[in-house]
Order: sequence, then structure tokens, then C-alpha cells
Amino acid sequence: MSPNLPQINRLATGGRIDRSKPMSFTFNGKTYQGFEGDTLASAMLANGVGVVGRSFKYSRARGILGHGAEEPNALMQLHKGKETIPNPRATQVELFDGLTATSTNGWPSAEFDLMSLMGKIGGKMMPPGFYYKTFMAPQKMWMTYEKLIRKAAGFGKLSLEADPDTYDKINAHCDVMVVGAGPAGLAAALEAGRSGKRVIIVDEQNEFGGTLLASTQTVDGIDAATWAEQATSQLEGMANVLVMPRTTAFGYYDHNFVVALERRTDHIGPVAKTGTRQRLHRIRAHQVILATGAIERPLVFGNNDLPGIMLSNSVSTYINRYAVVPGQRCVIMTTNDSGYQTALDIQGAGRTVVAVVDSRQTPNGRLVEAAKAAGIQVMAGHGVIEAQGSKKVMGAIVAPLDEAGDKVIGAGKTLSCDLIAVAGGWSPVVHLSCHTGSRPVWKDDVAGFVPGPSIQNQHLAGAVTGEYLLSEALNAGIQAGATASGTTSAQIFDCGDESIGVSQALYLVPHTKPISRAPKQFVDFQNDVTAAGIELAAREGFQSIEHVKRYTAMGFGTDQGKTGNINGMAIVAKTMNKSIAETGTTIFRPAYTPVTFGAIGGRDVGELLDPARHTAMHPWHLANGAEFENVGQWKRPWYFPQAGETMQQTLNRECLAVRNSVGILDASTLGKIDIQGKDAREFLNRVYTNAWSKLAPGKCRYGLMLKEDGMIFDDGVTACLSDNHFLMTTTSGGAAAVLGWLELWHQTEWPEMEVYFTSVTDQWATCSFAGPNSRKVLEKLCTDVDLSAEAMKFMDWREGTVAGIKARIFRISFTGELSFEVNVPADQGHYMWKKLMEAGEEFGITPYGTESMHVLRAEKGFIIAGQDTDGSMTPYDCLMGWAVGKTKEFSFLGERSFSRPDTARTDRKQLVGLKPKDPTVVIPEGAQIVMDPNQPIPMDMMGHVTSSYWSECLGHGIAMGTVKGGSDRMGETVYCPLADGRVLAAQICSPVFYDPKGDHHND
Amino acid sequence: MKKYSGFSLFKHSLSHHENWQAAWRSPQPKKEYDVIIVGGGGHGLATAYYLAKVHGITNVAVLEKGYLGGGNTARNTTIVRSNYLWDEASKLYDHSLDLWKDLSQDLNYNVMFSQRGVLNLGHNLQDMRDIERRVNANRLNGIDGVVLNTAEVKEIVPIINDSQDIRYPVLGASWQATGGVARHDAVAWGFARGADSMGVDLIQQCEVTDIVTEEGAVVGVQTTQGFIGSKKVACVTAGNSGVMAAMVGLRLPIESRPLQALVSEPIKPIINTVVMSNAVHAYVSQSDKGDLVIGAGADAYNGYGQRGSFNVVEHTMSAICELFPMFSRVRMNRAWGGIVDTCPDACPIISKTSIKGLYFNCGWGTGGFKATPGSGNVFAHTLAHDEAHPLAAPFSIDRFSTGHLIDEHGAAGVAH
Amino acid sequence: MTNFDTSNMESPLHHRVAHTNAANAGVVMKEDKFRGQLNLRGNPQDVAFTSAVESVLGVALPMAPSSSARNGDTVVYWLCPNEWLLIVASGTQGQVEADLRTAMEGQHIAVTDISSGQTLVNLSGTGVAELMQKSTVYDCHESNFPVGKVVQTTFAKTGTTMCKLEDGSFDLVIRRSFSDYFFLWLQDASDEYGLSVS
Amino acid sequence: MHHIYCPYCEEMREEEEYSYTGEAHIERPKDPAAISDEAWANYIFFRSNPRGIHHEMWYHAAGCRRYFNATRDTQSYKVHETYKMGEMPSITAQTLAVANLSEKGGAS
Ligand SMILES: Cc1cc2nc3c(=O)[nH]c(=O)nc-3n(C[C@H](O)[C@H](O)[C@H](O)COP(=O)(O)OP(=O)(O)OC[C@H]3O[C@@H](n4cnc5c(N)ncnc54)[C@H](O)[C@@H]3O)c2cc1C
Ligand SMILES: NC(=O)c1ccc[n+]([C@@H]2O[C@H](COP(=O)([O-])OP(=O)(O)OC[C@H]3O[C@@H](n4cnc5c(N)ncnc54)[C@H](O)[C@@H]3O)[C@@H](O)[C@H]2O)c1
Ligand SMILES: Cc1cc2nc3c(=O)[nH]c(=O)nc-3n(C[C@H](O)[C@H](O)[C@H](O)COP(=O)(O)O)c2cc1C
Ligand SMILES: [Zn+2]
Repeated sequence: MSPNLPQINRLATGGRIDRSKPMSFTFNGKTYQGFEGDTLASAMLANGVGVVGRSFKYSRARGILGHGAEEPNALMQLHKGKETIPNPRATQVELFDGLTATSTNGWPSAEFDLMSLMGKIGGKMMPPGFYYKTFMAPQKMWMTYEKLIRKAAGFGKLSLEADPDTYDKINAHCDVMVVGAGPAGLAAALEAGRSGKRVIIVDEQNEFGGTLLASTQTVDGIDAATWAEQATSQLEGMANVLVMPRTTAFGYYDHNFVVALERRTDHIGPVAKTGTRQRLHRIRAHQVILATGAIERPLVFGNNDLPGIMLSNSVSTYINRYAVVPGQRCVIMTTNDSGYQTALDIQGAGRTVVAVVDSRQTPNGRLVEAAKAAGIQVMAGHGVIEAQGSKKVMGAIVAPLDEAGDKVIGAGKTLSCDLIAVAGGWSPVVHLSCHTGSRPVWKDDVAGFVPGPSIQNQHLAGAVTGEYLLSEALNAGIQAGATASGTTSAQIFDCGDESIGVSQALYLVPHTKPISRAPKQFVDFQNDVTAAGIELAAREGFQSIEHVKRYTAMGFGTDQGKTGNINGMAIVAKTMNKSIAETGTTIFRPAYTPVTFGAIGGRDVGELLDPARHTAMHPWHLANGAEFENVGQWKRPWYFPQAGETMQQTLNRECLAVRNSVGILDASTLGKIDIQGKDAREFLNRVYTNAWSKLAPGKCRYGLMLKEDGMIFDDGVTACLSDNHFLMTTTSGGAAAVLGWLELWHQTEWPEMEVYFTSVTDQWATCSFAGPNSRKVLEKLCTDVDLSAEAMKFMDWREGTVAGIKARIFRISFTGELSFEVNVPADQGHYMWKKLMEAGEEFGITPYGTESMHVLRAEKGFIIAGQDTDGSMTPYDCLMGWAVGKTKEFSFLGERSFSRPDTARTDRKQLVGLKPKDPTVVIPEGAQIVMDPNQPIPMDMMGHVTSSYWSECLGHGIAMGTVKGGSDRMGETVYCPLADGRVLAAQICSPVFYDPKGDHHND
Repeated sequence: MKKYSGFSLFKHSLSHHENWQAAWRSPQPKKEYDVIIVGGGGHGLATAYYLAKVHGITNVAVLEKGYLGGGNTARNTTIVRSNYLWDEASKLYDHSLDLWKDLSQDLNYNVMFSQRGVLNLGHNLQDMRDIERRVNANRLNGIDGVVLNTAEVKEIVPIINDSQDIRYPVLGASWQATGGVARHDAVAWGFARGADSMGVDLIQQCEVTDIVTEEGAVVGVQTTQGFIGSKKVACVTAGNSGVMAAMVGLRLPIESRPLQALVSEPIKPIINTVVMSNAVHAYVSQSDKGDLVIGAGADAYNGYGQRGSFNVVEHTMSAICELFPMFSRVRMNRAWGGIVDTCPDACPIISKTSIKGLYFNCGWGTGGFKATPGSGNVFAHTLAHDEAHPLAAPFSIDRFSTGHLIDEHGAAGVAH
Repeated sequence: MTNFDTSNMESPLHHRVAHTNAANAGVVMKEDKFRGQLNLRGNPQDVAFTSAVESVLGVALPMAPSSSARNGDTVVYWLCPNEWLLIVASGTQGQVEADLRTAMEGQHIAVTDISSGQTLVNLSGTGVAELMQKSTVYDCHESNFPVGKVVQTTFAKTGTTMCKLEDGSFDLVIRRSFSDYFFLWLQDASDEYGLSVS
Repeated sequence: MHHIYCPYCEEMREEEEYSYTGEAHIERPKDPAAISDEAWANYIFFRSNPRGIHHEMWYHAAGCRRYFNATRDTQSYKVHETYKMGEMPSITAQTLAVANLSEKGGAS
């Protein structure tokens, strides 16, 4: 490490820094020192760092312009390795010991950048939108050009490693939310706090006070910064007020929903040692007070981007708040009184004010007089038309201007200086007020946009309204606080400030040369947008301000044009002979300042990304080596591999166990809806395709549910528990949608029907066991139900006791085998499963997962809604006309759609069985089906394979698929041309491959 | 129209760029046009361009209530691909992709069509089945596409989280190498400049407030710049189409919803292709400027506010951070919304209506940017011949009565 | 109730056994296992219905939105104008259901045993207020959520029915299948306060 | 981020608790078989989709699980009122237009 360099620009006294706490940091490899209380920017300036980066397009040297959120130039690559953060502004980075930062661009370094040569030479050929005009031919070459362009673009770099930090989110609710803790915000919060309302006040800075922290004024006789400290501690002492520094309100959404980012540990180090690095606050406020202040504008003149040209107010802030004077000899260019304050501050710091160059012909007012009295040279009716220097300011060319500020009317002279402070007027921070769709309105007297009318419960106070007197800000704050809290207050602050002189609405300082030939006059520093570029855009027809923005990239940067936009709009307006009000502004959008992705994502990553739902038997599945499949949010056992098995071997073993003895499946995830009421039956008639009028208690029936468009959307078995009581099952993924659907129809169309629905999905654990030995297993555990084939038929259900537990036993089958489903309260599900495993041990009971279930059901030709159907299949398309009631009194949901011409076609795609010609082949699911594999592309596709498996019990591959007119094509051969070049032939057949007569499940 | 080229740039640099011609005129509307196109988005402008270029119909006005290309064209994540599922849709989008390939040269305007490839990730078994099905269908329709496994995905996007232990692991993807992105603004401007140069009047700040009919036939439109006559009026107004239809007492099978997108701060190149995931809901590519361009979801409610709810953005961000854990430290720069016009089957309407001379091209919803050239091309045919272009025929509004819907929810999803 | 046998039962959070990850953990979770829970539907305007329920439960059904009623071990939550959640002593739900059915014979009502489908969790501690703020979009401040209020809302990405108790703690009803997720969330979100499971 | 009053829970609740379920007051045809394909399509698919006042249904999915109606401005996102199923809106585009007129009339 090199020794610390002296802080050449640091004042011996003053400022809100702690000189007893020195801190080392490195910038571009050099080590420097600053103090606690510094920002990285103030520390760099203290050390005389001039060039902090290179510009985007022309690679020009750039220095620090501002002191806060508005900063366009000082983008840093902060920290190293996986902790690195691209692009934070040095003006918003609090200094801590050991901080490392580098510039985000410039090669080999920001100081000596080779690209700038390119910028100088090629720059002339790079007007706005130049890339739209070239690199067109041949099209293929664009990818090559693009690579080069991409390499040159972008600022910071990202680490390839995962973010080591965690983020947090919290919901907050309050009566009054105050954004900004300058004088206006503090006063508002004090008033609201005193009313007892729940108040939240946030400020993006580390300390509350806003401009007060750098002010030389007094509030009710107290030094401004001290007043801010006192106000802050008063607020902190109120239990009903939440005080949040380092918190940026970055988005204002409808119905007074404000999102704010709190930086909890960024000021301490690169990673949070404990807890979370940042926390996002989701704030629902009854009333919102915006007290976000105003941002000073730079002026547009030749080479106005040179390091050493800074916002006037920022220079003052560095002096008063950080005890840093960023130059020795300063020229101040101003259009209003603010510049005089800076002149006084500079002089007060013992440095030279070369001149205050004021575009106004006859400036007056308190500050002007004070400056004159202090012996400061004032050049009224003049402007800095061009800055001189290459990597830093060496001089300012000053020339007399006409009264309108339109023309240079005399010879210029050069003032030698190393700092130019520019005061181009103020832009209220209207950003948040625009997020909810309100458009700002231009006010000539403010020479800026102020928030427009809003339908939100929104109040404004302070500089955001274009009111720039401190006393006004405080008083407006009190009034806004009172209005928002529903109280009144007569409190008046006295700051001894008088009215400010009228400022001149000047944006572009004229040059002796026309804009197109003058030295570059920058409007948007970050994106290298110049006045000439804007003028050119307008000339080329990009006359809407939105077009100008998009064509030139003005305001597109990470600063979102906080300093440049108004100047750009003014130039557009002038070019087109319009007023700024007519030209209008572009739209402000979230985020006010950039927000970490991780903080927006919050805790909802990793296993918290989405809930994983588990059944009661989940611990057993885990312990027994199950592989899982995601089905909706559920984790379902997919298969249960044993040591050394391939997946196919596992499936073969599992399937054969079911066919030959007994297998067991956790079917708890199926949706279950308990339906009670005397109209339950009629309700089923309406929502299902088939008839329910005759289903007797103790019986079950399969049903298909359609949307009104006639397409299948869910299916399942419903049991009649008693005459007025049914238990409906749904697909695992469809449960919530089906319940919502039933409620929809009941609550909106048929409220007169006496029926209630209750979800019982989680209440019941379901063990489904299938196979010729399944009855024997059950008989061991259940003695109070006659389970014989005669007494308990296929599609019957009984209540009984299984393993000592009161259970519902269903004789239903999705495998084609004799099969039972035992439903027990989920608390006992795991126990029941273990009992069944024990009871089945002698039969080699085999747990199986969803994959074997799919094979087994496919052998039987049973569909899986969502796999074999896709929202475009009717029951008839699935050859399930048998499940459609033809004589039902009520036209069930979806029925009417069957008779639409396209739905009624007989040659629609129908779901059929497919038997591969080569029995050893399993056609990949998703294969497309053609009749003639030798036809040229595009081929005439007949359908596709929806389900396909190896059937160990049949000894050949089986598949289901859709085929146009498939039901009339039984026996025909179809082909599946695959990506790997194979063409698989298959024969259309019935989808029921196994036990077509149903002997097995009827056993 | 003066030609753009590297040479012209050089030449103009010598005269300080003072002599560039306007990209388009700003004419006063005439009393009457052969065709009025309502909506100066990409689709409307492309329609005008092809009407003039292919069909020689140049007495055409494009009426735009705001600025050209300022609707969804200004707001989309610019993903271009054609790997849709059904024949009708994939053929239409592929027709468009074909036009994209030479569009910059055709328009003499670099639309920066960057064929960097598009991945559609699959996160569960059904996703993978759907991907297989779609890619097979694409292949047999002559559209390029392959199914990739996790390792192959990782090869294309090394920064992707390929862990199989995460909540929704990447199981694979479909990959369309000819897909990519284009510069959205340039597309609108290129078509505008091309159309203008052939005589089409582009009239901005001109809102159509009423469609005037006589005896069931269109005679013109009422606008904020007065009445403008035409016997053919084509509405290409995306999210605002329902409002247009209501002017003549029609309703459409469309609901307009906010769809959001966002960009990060610009960073050095880190991702060279387009990654889309319907399941976890995240779409990302990196623009030439360096910002990550990310598509968020649509809000469930109707909305014309061009802004949506924050929870949608939150949802997308957690998915993005899950797929790309290093993105967690990137910062969001700007988020915005568009108004998407979604049909029940996630497919567009390119159609005549029951009113003579009134046409609609809308319903592109969350995914019409990619179709811009194709849509304009087939719609121009429809307008010129008063009969649907064969590729457009299946997208008639009648399909909602006949039941011949083209359900692209799987492939179009909520996606782009 | 005394001889209610739970030996073959597992509550949804049974495997989250007692532990603590910090001294003086700021969040304490306690699962109130195996409480009987019944979903009740009926017409609140029908006196026959309301009086029948009151006769069985010994407490009147709460009628105001988001209110609750209590009678010893029996707690009734208002869920919507015609729906209530009855939380009763472990093991008594079968009897209560039967009694209700008898008392409401012939009426249009529904009673559904959901004791196994959800579990009752109590969250307390010095960090609980903030933890709740992280977890639910509902405003849990005492001014909005007084003791005895019952609110159905979201908890992280799942749902909950929650009630504020006298001691400032929260009773949450959590669905069984989401309970593992609930716990993972709780663990993560309570990190800064420390979590103790009792 | 909408904040909507549930007429059943009788309080304001966050958007996250609700799902939006489409245009309100669309009645299912009494006799579907008797109407034309166009009329049927109109019922299932075609919507008024206005810019401005919209009567629509919301479902308090994470709350009381009741469907209710809202009158909401789809441009400003202002919720003018919510009302129970079966009730009719008291605020419509017409009543608002009349109110606006009289407001202006009063001022002039
Ligand atoms: C966030 C987002 C992301 C998207 N991402 C993708 C993507 O990655 N890939 C993709 O392919 N698609 C995407 N889309 C969809 C795509 O943007 C649109 O489908 C497409 O741009 C529509 O183009 P258009 O010209 O039809 O509509 P628009 O560009 O919206 O043009 C319609 C024009 O009509 C004008 N207009 C409306 N009413 C009137 C009137 N009464 N009078 C005059 N003018 C009127 C409007 O002002 C507007 O300019 C996305 C959309 C959004 C919102
Ligand atoms: N002399 C002049 O012409 C002139 C011009 C402008 C302002 N002023 C002075 O400025 C003061 C105005 O007071 P004020 O309270 O309106 O403004 P302020 O600038 O003092 O305070 C605004 C505060 O809001 C914070 N802020 C802004 N946006 C934020 C966001 N999105 N999230 C969190 N914090 C945010 C800022 O960090 C700042 O602290 C007065 O003292 C006035 O004299 C003077
Ligand atoms: C592909 C794409 C990239 C964009 N990149 C940026 C960007 O880098 N900076 C920026 O400020 N906005 C960017 N935008 C957003 C626009 O500024 C603007 O928000 C969007 O076009 C919507 O318009 P509106 O915000 O004016 O309503 C981008 C938009 C798109 C579609
Ligand atoms: Zn409710």
C-alpha cells in the first residue's frame, strides 16, 4: 500500500466529519484518506481526485458534478470479488475504512484512456442514432459489430459468483408517510407526530436534515444543522414515529403504496456481517407527504463536462458539510441567486472567487448585495460560454450576453480558474409524484416542473413545490403535516430570510458559434448527449420529447436525467419554437435511484421461492429414498429407486408389483372438496358433464369438468357420502382453481342453491394401494367392513376402521387393478401408511410414485388432465363421450360449446392409443405424428404423442396421442419423425392396452 | 429518401450534421385517404409500409394519438422468435421472422436485429413434455429448434443456476438459435421512414375519437385534428382496441391489462442470449447498451394506466435471482408498464368486422413485437384485397364463434 | 378428552422439535397440537341456526366481521358472513360435530371436520411484531388488529387465519401441507431475533 | 398496488389477498341451446373492456373467499365503490358524467 496522500482540499475546521476517525480507502489502486462522515465523493475531492471516470460514447474525462442522487458521472465499481457492486455513485457511498473503488470505464485507466482518442476522431461520426444509419449490410455482420459495441458499452462489471448477502422485506402501515427529511419533511413529521398519528419519515441520506446540513442559515435563531439534529431527536423520541435514515423511497404506487429501500449495512462494509444488507419497506400510507426538495441544474455550455465543473450548490455542500473545497480559484456561473451563496461560501473558506458570472443584466437581492459587499467581482449580463482544459478545468471563457440570454453580444475573455460552479436554477424532485400516473406541470415562475394534480392522498411541502425559502419550506411542512393528520397548526418559523431575486430561465448558454459547430455542450453527461445532438434529433423529425429521449438517450442513464432533462427539454423547445410547457417532460418512473435486485426479491429465493407442499407421509418418502416430482406446488414421490437400479428398472419393478401383487401410492395430494346441502347433487349436475341424480350413498363416480368453452379443465372421482353430502376430488394442481370455480358459480349465478363447499385436501391423507393382493392387505387391517367383491363393488365406498383408525375406504382404481384408497385424517396418515406397509410386507407391497402411476393408468387408457389434454380437448376428443350426460335437464357448463361448427367437427384431433410397430421402442412424449413421413417440410401434422411409456407387463412400448379423426383411423399406421433422424411407426389402436374388459378391477 | 450508410455519416460529419433530411415529414392530414390506419405503433407503421411497398397503395394516413412507436412498441422486451406451438401461429410468426432477417436492409435502417438465440426453460416434467411437443412441431414446420438438457443450457448460458436442488430446477429448454432481439424504437422509426418515403402521411398527436359509419359502412374517422374521410379504416391500436371497437358498438374478445418490464443499470456483457422461463416467470436479455432487460408479468386486472402493481415486479425479481444468483447485486434502474391486449387464446385478431371497411389487427397481447413485420405484411394484404391473407385467415374474429381457437397459452404464456 | 390417544398421530409440525437457536430468542413458536377444528356454515339470519349452535358451544356465534368468541377451550372465529371456524378441545371434535348435526337437524348447514388439515401455532416474543410485519401484508398494529380480532390473510406465500391474544402473541392457523414451508420461512425471517420452538 | 374494501370483511385489504375475476354483471344465458353461436361467443369471450369506469368482480381469495363487485376506473385505478354480489352499482359512468356536468355547471 502506498502511503496516504495529504487531503489537499480539506479545510482545517468545520463540516460534519469526524476528524478523529480517519479512514483509508483506495480509488483506482491509489490509497487515500478521508474521515468518518465523508462520502466517497467528498473524500475523493478532499484528496484532489479530478477524473473519476470516462464518458460513455466519447470517453471524455469526467469528474464529480454533484453531491447526491443527481450525480451522473461518478459511477464506481465498488468492492472486489463476489462483493462487488457495479455503478453506485460516489456521492451516495458513505466512506468506511478499507473501502475500495475503481472507475467503471476507461482503458487502460480512467486517467489515460485510449478510447478517448477514438472518441475524438470517431466522435464526429457518432451523432445520435448513428448506429441506425450504418452497420446494415450484410445482415450477418451486425452480430460482429454488435459484439464490439457491447464490449464498449455498459459501465460496471458483475461478479460471476452468487451474492453473499441476504435481503429482507417488511410491510409497514401508517397514517402519514413523509418522504424527505429536509426542513419541510422534518416540520411535517413533527406536526404529524405531535398529532399522535402513526408516522413514517424516510430520507435517503445517512443523516436527517437535507439542505439544512450544509446551510449557513438559522431556524428560529438556531443554527440550521443544529435545528435539524434537535428535530430529529424529537422525532426519535416519539413512539408513534418511525425514523428511517439511509432509506430511499424509490417507488410510489397506486393507492398510496410506497416502496422504500433501507441500506442497513452498506455504510459499514461490503457484506453484512450479520443480518441483512438491505431491507425493502412496503409501506401502505393513508397520507403521503412529499418533501423531496429540489435538485440544482447545471448549465449547458462548451466543454461543460470538464472535471472541475460542478453544481454550485454541491460546491457549497462540500464546503459546509464536508469541509472540502474542490478548487483554489473558482468562477461561478449563475442565472439566479444561488450562485452568490456559493461565492460567499468559497470566500469564507479562504479560496479565491474569480468572479460570479451572472446571465442576468441587473441582479439584486440579499445574497447579491452580500457578495458585492464582500468584494466579490460580479459580471452581470455575462455567461461562461466555454470551459478550457483537457482533463481538468483551466479557464472559463466569459462573454457578454443579450438580455434574453440568446446571443453572445461581445468579445469573450478567459478567466483562469480550476473550478467552475454552475447554478442553472432548480428542478423540484417531482419524480415520486409522477409514478402514479400524475403528470408534472411547468411553472414559469419556478422555471421548473412541479407535481401535478394527483388522485392519491398526497401532500407537498418545500422545494418540491418550487418554493425555495427556508422559512416557507418549514411552514409548508407544518401545514402539510397538519392537513395530513387532520389537525391545524398556527406554528410559524422565522429564518430571517428574505425573498430571492428573480432568476433567469436560461438553460443553454449561447456560444459564438452555432450549436452544431460549437465545442461540445453537454446536456446529459452520462449518455454523452449534447445540445447539438438534441438539435439534430429535432431536425430529423424526432420532435416529441419522448422521441428526443429515445433517439439521443437523454435521461436514459442511471441518473435518469436528474440534472440534464430540463435543459434538454428547453433546448428542444427552443429549437422547435415552442414553450417548455408545450414540449412537456418525459415520464418519471420507478426507481427514483437504482435498487438492488436482491432487495426486491427479498427472502423469496431458494426454498422460499415458492412453497413446497408436503403430504403427511412425506417423512417416510424421504427416508425411503424417493425421487420427487413437482406437481403444482406439491412434492410428490416420482419413483422409489433401490440401490443399483436405473430409473426404468425401478419403474418396471414398481409396475409389476402392482400388476402381480400389490403396490402403494401416496395420493394425498389430490384436491378434495366437501360438498354439503340439499342442492349438492344438482350442483354437480351443472358443473360436471355427466349425471349425478342417481348416484346413491356409498357410491362413487368419475366426472369431467369443462370451462364454458367446452374444453376439459379438470376431472376426478366424486363420492356420495349421503344424499346431501358429497366428496369431490380434483387433480393435484387444480384444487384451488376448482374450488374457486364452484364458489364462483354458486356465489354469482346460483346463490339460491343450498350448498356449501369446504376444502378438505389437507384434512385427509390418502393411501392408494393396488394389485391383486390389495384386498388381502386391507383385510388384515380392517374387519368391520365386508370387503368382498360382492359386498363392496368397484366404485363403492365404505366407512370403516383400518388399523384402528376411522377411515373412508374407496374401491376405485386408476391402475386397472383391484384397488383401494384409504382416507384417514392426515394426522394419522403416516401411521396408516406404515401399517399398510407392514400388512403388505408378506405380499411384497411396493411403494410406487407418480411415474409408475402414469404407466399403469396409460396401460388402461386413463387420461391425465393437463398431460393428455391441453385446454383444447373436449370429452369427445378424448373419446369420453360416455362421460357426457345427454339428457340432463340443465345445460351443464360447457355443453353449449359442443355444437359450435369447429367443435362439432368429427375430424378433430382425438385421443387414441398408439402401439409402436417396433415393440422395443418407446416413442418420446411430445413427438409429432404424421401419416407420411416422406413428405417435404412443412409436414402435415396429425397430432402428437401425449403419453408414452415402456410397459413391462405387456412387454412393449405404449403410447397415447392425439390424431386428427383418430377414432375413425383405428389400425392405421402413423409416423413420428424425431429430431435424431429416426422415424418411429405406430399403429392407432384403442388406448386401453391392458385388460380391456376390466376384469381386474372388477375382481 | 436519402440513403443511410457509413459513407453518408462520414459525409455529413464534414458539414457538422447540419444537413440531414428529416426521417419523415410532418404533414397536415388530407381530407380523404384510401386507407386510414389508426395507431402508429410498429404494427400500424409496418402495415402502411407494406401497403405502399407491396400493394402500391400510398394514399394512406397513419393516425397516432401520441408519438410514433410510443405504445407497446416502446415498452417491450424485444424478444423475437417463432417457435409457437400450433401450425397457424408458428407459420405467422415464422413469416415474420423471415422478414426480420433482411429488415435492416429492406428499410435502410438498422433495426439491430440480433439473432443471439432464445431459450425457453423447462422446470418440471410437463414443461419438458410441452417443450418436446413444441420443438417437434416447429421442426416439422421448418422452424429451427432443439431441445436441450440442463448441461446444454449451461453451456449456452454459463451463468445460469443449474443446481438440481433448487425449488424449480432447470430441467432443460427449447432453443431457437435464429431468435433474438431487435431495437424496438428503430423498428417503428424504420417502418415510419420507409412508409413516409413512399408517400404515406404519418400524423402524430392525432387521436381518433370516433369512427364514422353510414349504413353499416365506414366513411371516415373523427379526430382531434378534425374529420378525415376513408372507406377503409384499420385499427391497429393494441391495448386501446376495445375502446376503438366501442366507437361502433362492437365488443372484442379482449381485455387490456398492464404488463411490466424493467431494466437494470448498464453493466459489461454478461449474458449473450435471451432466457425465458414461463414457469418461474422471468425473461431476461442484455441490451447493447448493457442493461439487463427483464420482462415481468401481467397484472390480473384490467388497466389502461401503463403501470402495474409492485408485487408483480417482486415476483419476477425473486425468480431472476434464483436463476442467476449473481444478478442479486445488480440494481433496477427503471420499471414501466404497457397495456397488453390479450385474447382468450393468446393469439391475435387480424380480421374484417361486421362493418364494411372496418378492420382490426390487435390482440397481440404480450408477444406481438416479434410479429411486427409479419403482421404488417399480412394485414396490408388483407386491406388491399379486402380478403384475408392466407396466413391471417385463421386469425379472424369469427373463430370465437366457430370455436376454432388457437390456444397458444403454452407457447405464448404470459410471455413475450 | 382425558384419554385422547395421540400415539398414532403426527401434527403438521411434529418434526420441528423443541430447540432454540439463540439465548432469549425474540420469537417463540409453539404448536398447539391436535386441537379439534370444525368448519361451520349456516345462515346467520336464521335464529334456529344461531341458537342451535350457541346451545352446543355455550357461546354465541360472533357475527361481526373479523370477530371471535371464546368459551373455555372453545374458540369461534368469524370467517365470512356465513362461515366460522370452531376450535375445540383435542379429541372432542367428533362429539361436537355430532351434537351440532343433531341440534341443527333439517337445516341448511355444513359442518366439516378439518382438525387434521391445519394446525394452530402460537407466535410470541419481543420480535414477533416485526416478524409478523415481514410475513403478512395485513396491518398487525394494535390500532388495527386488537386482541380478539380474527383475520384471514396471507402469510409469506401461504395463507393464514390469525387471531391476536391478550398477551400480545398471535395464534395462527396454518394448513398442514404448507407447514414445512411456514417453518422454513419462520426460521429465515426470525433470524435476527432468534427462534425458539417449544 | 390496489387497496380494496371487501364488503364482506368490511375493511380495506391489500391487493395480494385478492384475485381479479373479470367483468361483472355478465349473466349466463338462461337457455344456452336457444341462442346463436355468436350470442354464445359473446357471453363467453367478448368483453366491454372500457377505458374508465368498469364494473368487475374480485375474489377475496386469501380472505373470506367471497366474490364481490367493484366499480373501478381502469385509467386512474381509483376504486369508486365495492358492493356485494347481487347488488347493483350506485356509481356508473353515467352517474359520474352527470356529477361532472353539474359540478362544471355549478362553477360557470
Ligand atoms: C412490457 C412488455 C413486454 C413485451 N415484450 C415483448 C417481447 O419480448 N416480444 C414480443 O414479441 N412482444 C412483446 N410485447 C408485446 C408487444 O410490445 C406488442 O404486441 C406490440 O408492440 C404491439 O404493437 P402495436 O403496434 O400493435 O401496438 P402499439 O405499439 O401499442 O401501437 C398502438 C398505437 O395505437 C395508438 N392509438 C391507440 N388508440 C388510438 C386512437 N384512438 N387514435 C390514434 N392512435 C391510437 C397508440 O398510441 C399506439 O401508439 C411486450 C409488451 C409489453 C407491454
Ligand atoms: N436558494 C435557493 O434557491 C434554494 C433552492 C432550492 C432549495 N433551497 C433550500 O432547500 C430547502 C428546501 O427544503 P426541502 O425540505 O424541501 O428540501 P431538502 O432538499 O432540504 O430536503 C429534501 C430531502 O429529501 C430527501 N429525498 C429526496 N428524495 C427522496 C427519496 N425518494 N427518498 C428519500 N429521501 C429523499 C433528500 O435526501 C433530502 O434530504 C430550503 O432550505 C431552501 O432554502 C434553496
Ligand atoms: C428494450 C428497452 C430498453 C430500455 N432501456 C432503458 C434504459 O437503458 N434506460 C432507461 O431509462 N429506460 C430504458 N427503457 C425504458 C424507457 O425509458 C421507457 O420507460 C419505456 O419505453 C416506456 O415508456 P414510458 O416510461 O415513457 O411510459 C427501455 C425500454 C425498452 C423497451
Ligand atoms: Zn373479504
